[in-house]
Amino acid sequence: MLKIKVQDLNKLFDAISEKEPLYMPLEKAGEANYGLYKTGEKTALDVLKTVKSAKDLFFPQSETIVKFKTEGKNITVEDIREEVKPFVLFGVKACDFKAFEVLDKVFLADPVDTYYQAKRNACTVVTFACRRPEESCFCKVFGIDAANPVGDVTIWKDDENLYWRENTEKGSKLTESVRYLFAEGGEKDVQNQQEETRKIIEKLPFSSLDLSYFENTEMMDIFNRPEWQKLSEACLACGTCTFVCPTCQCFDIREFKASNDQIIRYRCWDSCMYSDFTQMSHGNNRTTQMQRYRQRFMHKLVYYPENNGGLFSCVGCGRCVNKCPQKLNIVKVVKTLGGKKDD
Amino acid sequence: MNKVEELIVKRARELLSSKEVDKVIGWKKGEFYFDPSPAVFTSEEELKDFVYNGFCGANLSKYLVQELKKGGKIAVFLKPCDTYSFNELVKEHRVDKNAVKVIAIECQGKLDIEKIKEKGVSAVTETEENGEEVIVSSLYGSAKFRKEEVLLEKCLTCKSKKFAVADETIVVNEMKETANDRFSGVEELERMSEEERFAFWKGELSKCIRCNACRNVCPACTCVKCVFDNNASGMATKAPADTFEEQMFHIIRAYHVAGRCTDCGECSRVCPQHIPLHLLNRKFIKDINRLYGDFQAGEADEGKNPLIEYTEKDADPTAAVNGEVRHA
Amino acid sequence: MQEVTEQKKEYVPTIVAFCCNWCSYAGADLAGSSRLTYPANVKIIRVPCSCRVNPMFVLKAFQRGADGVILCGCHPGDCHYVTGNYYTRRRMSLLFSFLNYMGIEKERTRVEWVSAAEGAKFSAVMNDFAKKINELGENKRLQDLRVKEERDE
Amino acid sequence: MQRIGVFICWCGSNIAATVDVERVSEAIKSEPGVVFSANYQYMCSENGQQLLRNAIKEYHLTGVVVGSCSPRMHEATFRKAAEAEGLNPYMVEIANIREHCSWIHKDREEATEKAIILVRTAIAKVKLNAPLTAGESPVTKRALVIGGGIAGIQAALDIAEAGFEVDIVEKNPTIGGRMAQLDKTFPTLDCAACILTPKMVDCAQSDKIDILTYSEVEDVKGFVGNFKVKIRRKARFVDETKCTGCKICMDNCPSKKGLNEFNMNLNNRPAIYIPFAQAIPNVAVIDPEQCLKLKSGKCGLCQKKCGVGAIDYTMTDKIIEREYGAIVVATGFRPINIDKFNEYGYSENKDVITSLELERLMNAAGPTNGVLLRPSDNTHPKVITFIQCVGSRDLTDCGKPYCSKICCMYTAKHAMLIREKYPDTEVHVFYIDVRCPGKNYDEFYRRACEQYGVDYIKGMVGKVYNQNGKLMVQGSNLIENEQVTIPSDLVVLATAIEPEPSVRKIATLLTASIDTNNFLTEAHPKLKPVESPTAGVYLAGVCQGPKDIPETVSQASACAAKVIGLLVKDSLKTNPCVAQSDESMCNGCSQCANVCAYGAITYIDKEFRLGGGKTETRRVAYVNPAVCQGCGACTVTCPSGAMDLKGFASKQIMSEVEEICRK
Repeated sequence: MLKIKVQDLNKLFDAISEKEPLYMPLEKAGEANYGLYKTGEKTALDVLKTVKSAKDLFFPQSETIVKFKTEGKNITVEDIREEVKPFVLFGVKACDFKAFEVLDKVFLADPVDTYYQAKRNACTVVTFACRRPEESCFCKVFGIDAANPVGDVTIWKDDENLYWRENTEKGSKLTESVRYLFAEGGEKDVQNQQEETRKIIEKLPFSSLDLSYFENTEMMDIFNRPEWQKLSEACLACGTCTFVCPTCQCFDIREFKASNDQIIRYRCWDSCMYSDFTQMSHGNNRTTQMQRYRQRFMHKLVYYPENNGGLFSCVGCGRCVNKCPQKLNIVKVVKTLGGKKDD
Repeated sequence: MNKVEELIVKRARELLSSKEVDKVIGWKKGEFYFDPSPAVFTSEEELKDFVYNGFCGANLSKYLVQELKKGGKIAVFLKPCDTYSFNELVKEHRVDKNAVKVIAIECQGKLDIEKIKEKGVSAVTETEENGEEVIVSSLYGSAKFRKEEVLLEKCLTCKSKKFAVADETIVVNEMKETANDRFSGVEELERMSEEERFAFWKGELSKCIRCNACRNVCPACTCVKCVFDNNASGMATKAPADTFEEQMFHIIRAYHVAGRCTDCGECSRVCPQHIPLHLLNRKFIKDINRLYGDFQAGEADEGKNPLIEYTEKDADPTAAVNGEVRHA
Repeated sequence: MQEVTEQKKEYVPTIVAFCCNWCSYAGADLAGSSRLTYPANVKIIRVPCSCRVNPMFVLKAFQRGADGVILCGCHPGDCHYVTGNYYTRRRMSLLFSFLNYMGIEKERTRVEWVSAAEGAKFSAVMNDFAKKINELGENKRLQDLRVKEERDE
Repeated sequence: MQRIGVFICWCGSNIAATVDVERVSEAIKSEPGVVFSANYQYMCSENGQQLLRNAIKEYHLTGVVVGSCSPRMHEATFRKAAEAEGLNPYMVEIANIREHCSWIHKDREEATEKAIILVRTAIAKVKLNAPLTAGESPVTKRALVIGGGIAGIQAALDIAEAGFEVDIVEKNPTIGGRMAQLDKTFPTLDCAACILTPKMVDCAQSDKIDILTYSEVEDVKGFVGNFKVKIRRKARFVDETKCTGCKICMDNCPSKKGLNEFNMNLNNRPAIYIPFAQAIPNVAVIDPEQCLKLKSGKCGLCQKKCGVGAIDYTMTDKIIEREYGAIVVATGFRPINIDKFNEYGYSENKDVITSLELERLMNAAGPTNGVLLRPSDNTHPKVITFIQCVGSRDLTDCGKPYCSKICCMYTAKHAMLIREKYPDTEVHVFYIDVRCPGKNYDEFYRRACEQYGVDYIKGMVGKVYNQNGKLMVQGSNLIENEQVTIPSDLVVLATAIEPEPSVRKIATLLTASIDTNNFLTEAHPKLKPVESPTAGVYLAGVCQGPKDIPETVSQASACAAKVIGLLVKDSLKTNPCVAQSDESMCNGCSQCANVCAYGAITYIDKEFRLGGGKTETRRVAYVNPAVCQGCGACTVTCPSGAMDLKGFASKQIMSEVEEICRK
């Protein structure tokens, strides 16, 4: 284990960013989000939850996938994929890191999404253990240890030091390049912090959330529960929950006419909350917000686990709990449906 | 249970039991004290979850649009600012006022849980308002704040505590008008240079994730199909693929509600990135007041808004932009 | 210094002029038949009335790389459709003031009233507007970079 | 897939000299969707149109772009040609490469580049054009003439002659207008009354003409062929059907101090009066501002004396509503107010008068019974000085920038008449230019100078002042290059004329446009001089521009011809470029109806299928295509974009924008 004084952190960031692009929580216009670090940038490592999750780095909100060029009456397809240079993603919390696993199962399964894969492979992930989780956190429910995330490197931080543990070969390589900034030690401090964090987690109000109903009930029974109607009635059909969610992976493919002879085909995040989400030429098979709302949670709690060996596609980051404009969230769904099990 | 909540629940119970209304739109308790959600109550039994506390900031007027379609008579609880939205919805034929009983209720300004959390108080269990003070109890003890520190932005600059419409009112304590000038934020920006303003908005708007919460919560945004969702409009966008699209979305959104926006402040309340969207809407309101005379959307449920109105003596755009003219 | 002026010369701004069919478009026709010149980078789109111009068209123009947008309509009171330009006047006053509030240079947008008889005014207005836009140079604050990239390629 | 044909016109050398037309049609060839591209010397010629028609046939064109002169010139020509070949006329777009390109740019390279962009822009638009078909609306076979002067009278007579009913609405108690006030008319010197009053009588006697005097147009709704007009019939306090015009009431009226408007306020009239002897209708009217009975309730003499019981003090204004297929505006003129012209001393000196006042002073039915006496002391003026262009061709705020056109001729007439009747009178005329184009006009003016010895002095008058009872007219003689002062007994100002101010209100009601001088604008200055831009509304007389009697009568007859041409049709084709609401997106918010100046938008409840067997009833906008004029105000007000304008659809305009910005 290595450690570095907190006052030297900027040196660390500068050192990393000198070699490879460094993405980490930065504060811009008052909000913490992942961004490209440049010397002098206002970092926001201590913010528990960035507004958007870290998935942006592998699966950006908007991404060009191909370009078309017309010349007179001919059209050519331009492959714009380039090799992605190695980069460092720094400060990823355990929940967000777990979310990568959820995304990998979608994007890296056959057929592989090469856009995602290229970025995923190029990235060295430095995870960051939580010290003070808050009441909206419930990662424990999904078997995540917020005090001990993995990734290529894991860091802990207290008021004095940042502690550094390499986990993988990629991690070692990164460690090597900045080793000179570190001193040895800190195991004990980390251990103490972990114990304390775990104690807090035990006490969090959602930590005892029971998901067994979703594991043990017939899909259609859940689907047909009458409570969905009441649960969804305040839903505004905005996409906040899906866009702040670290595991939501839906996208739309659209085209943009950049000039008369140039068309950009890009993909961008889509939300199952939107009324045109399942719009097809024949019409839309989800016509009410209840159906759309149900879809989102059925996907997280039932469909995805069904297809992925029981892995829920929620990691308990609690962003939706904090950010839903009308305070609807997955916890309310789990409690309402799971609380009264059908006989 | 506070006195106002008590009266509200009592009234809701009466209305439902007497079948005077078929449903009541109010707020329902959440997982915590501070996360009530808007809800529709159809039985007395359901009313046990009814809540009205410092965190009931949501404007319920827009829910009438969807609920009225389902039929029946509805009672809705509206805070002073929400009553203006109601009138605009009536004016634009989105809501049939004869099918609605408006119960206007006391509001002393609603609290912003994020501001409280920023002050280091988590796990809030209750709040108590005491004049200009708010006592916040949490699992970890209690803390006292000046109200100003923890109010929602929209309540800090509350435009009026007057009810624009009310079939009934439930008011226990006097509601004091705020002394804050709601246009000071706009003025501050106006004083900046073009470059500074551009930098400010670029910083703010680049945070936008196009979740559409601002649009979807807005009581003035009730289009059957929004231009941004309509691929045939030539303006449809789903995600901010370019900074221009961020600008465009917010310009068009604000323009489309210009003259109709009551300044209910919901857009800023719900923005997950805390973009001060009210500063966009208020610029239009301020300009309208300056150029065409004071106008408060939603003050009445009929009449024309300033953009579907004109006088022969209106200012020319150049003079208007230069700020040279003022309504006589 | 030399370099700067040369650079400026190279960049030819794009100016979109929306002209109402009854007054301003006819005014532009009159400017033409009177051989009153104005720069070639001013290009006109005919609309029935200035009140047909949706703010979205203005934004679309900027998105596609316009450096200035000008709306021309009948003089207030003379609208062929009686009241159309009164609405234009309010809409564009508010829109342009708002764009300026967002940091867009106020000189990039303009509304002028040009009657069918004012060929000379049309030409003068366009010369002046083109000059102002030339001075401002490229519109960097309200443009779509994707469009710019493709254009600059 | 669209098949577009592009035709670039040389317009002789008008376009081809500045724009490399060959290069334009070559560059356009490779545009997606273009299957034919050619250029031709004169596209509007018979051969050019044939070229277009052949290409439509041969290449199965679905859209046509003509790069030529302004669409305001030949859009209709090319659309017609396309239609003749079976292509929907609205699939033709014009790129204006003459007025907006070749004529204003000198650099051939620059102009050619711009022409290519303009043509591409038109292609971008035409790709999104949709075939449009005109609807039909019925025609109400009745015309309205607003104004009962010579213009209105002539128009009404001609329309009635063709067998159509026509109403004349006149705001004064009698028809006749300004011409009735004139003494003699130029260049023949025949008496105005002698030629006008028979026409007035014809109107009264025609069973097709309904004369509504003392009435004003209050409201106009509808559109060509289908106007609904509200007319205010002002309370006359005299029953028109009973009054015989015997004038006994006038003789008995105790309130005799009213200013006689007909005589330019030069003498007085009673509170109950008939404006002049030949008034039509020959019916009295009570001036409510002056009548003792109406003001104080005391009097009632006229009622007592009236043998037929025509007087009714309780009469109130009445609004009647009528339907018309066409409207002629003939609201006429008035002399401008010259109080501001201090240099001529009009307000200080009674003997400085306007020409129209002189007409009354010389008229046998005027205040002096036709004997020329000056107002101050009722003596014969021995020296009379005329001053021309008072307020005309005047760029100061006091006057008008235009030439009033009639003054040169009437001054020559006045001078001649005075010299003829009073040969001992000295007549001087200060003029800037004498403008006498017109049949027998210049001869008339020359007669004044040569035969009648009128002293024409080229120069402007600086000052008129009173010195010992003489009016000293101080001016310059530009020919002699000297300052002159002419001591005169009477000074006559050839006062500029301006449109009757009530025309503003009428223009608003009719949605007709008005120029900065308040003259109504014609649809085209050369080719549509009697039509207003609003379909079904026509212009006669001075309301459209200064003109004399023969011109006014010609224009009135031209209006009548247009009206008759309209009224003989049983139905009209409507403009297909109208707004239309996409009901699936309409919210029924009513904002669009609020900005529609024509009342074309109404709302209906419509049922929509939601899927899953559910339906919902929504209030949605409906645009009446016969009423909509196609301005597009509603399209911008509509936040959802449900409202769009055919022919100028949002997508089309945005596509044009994209193309124009292409660099």
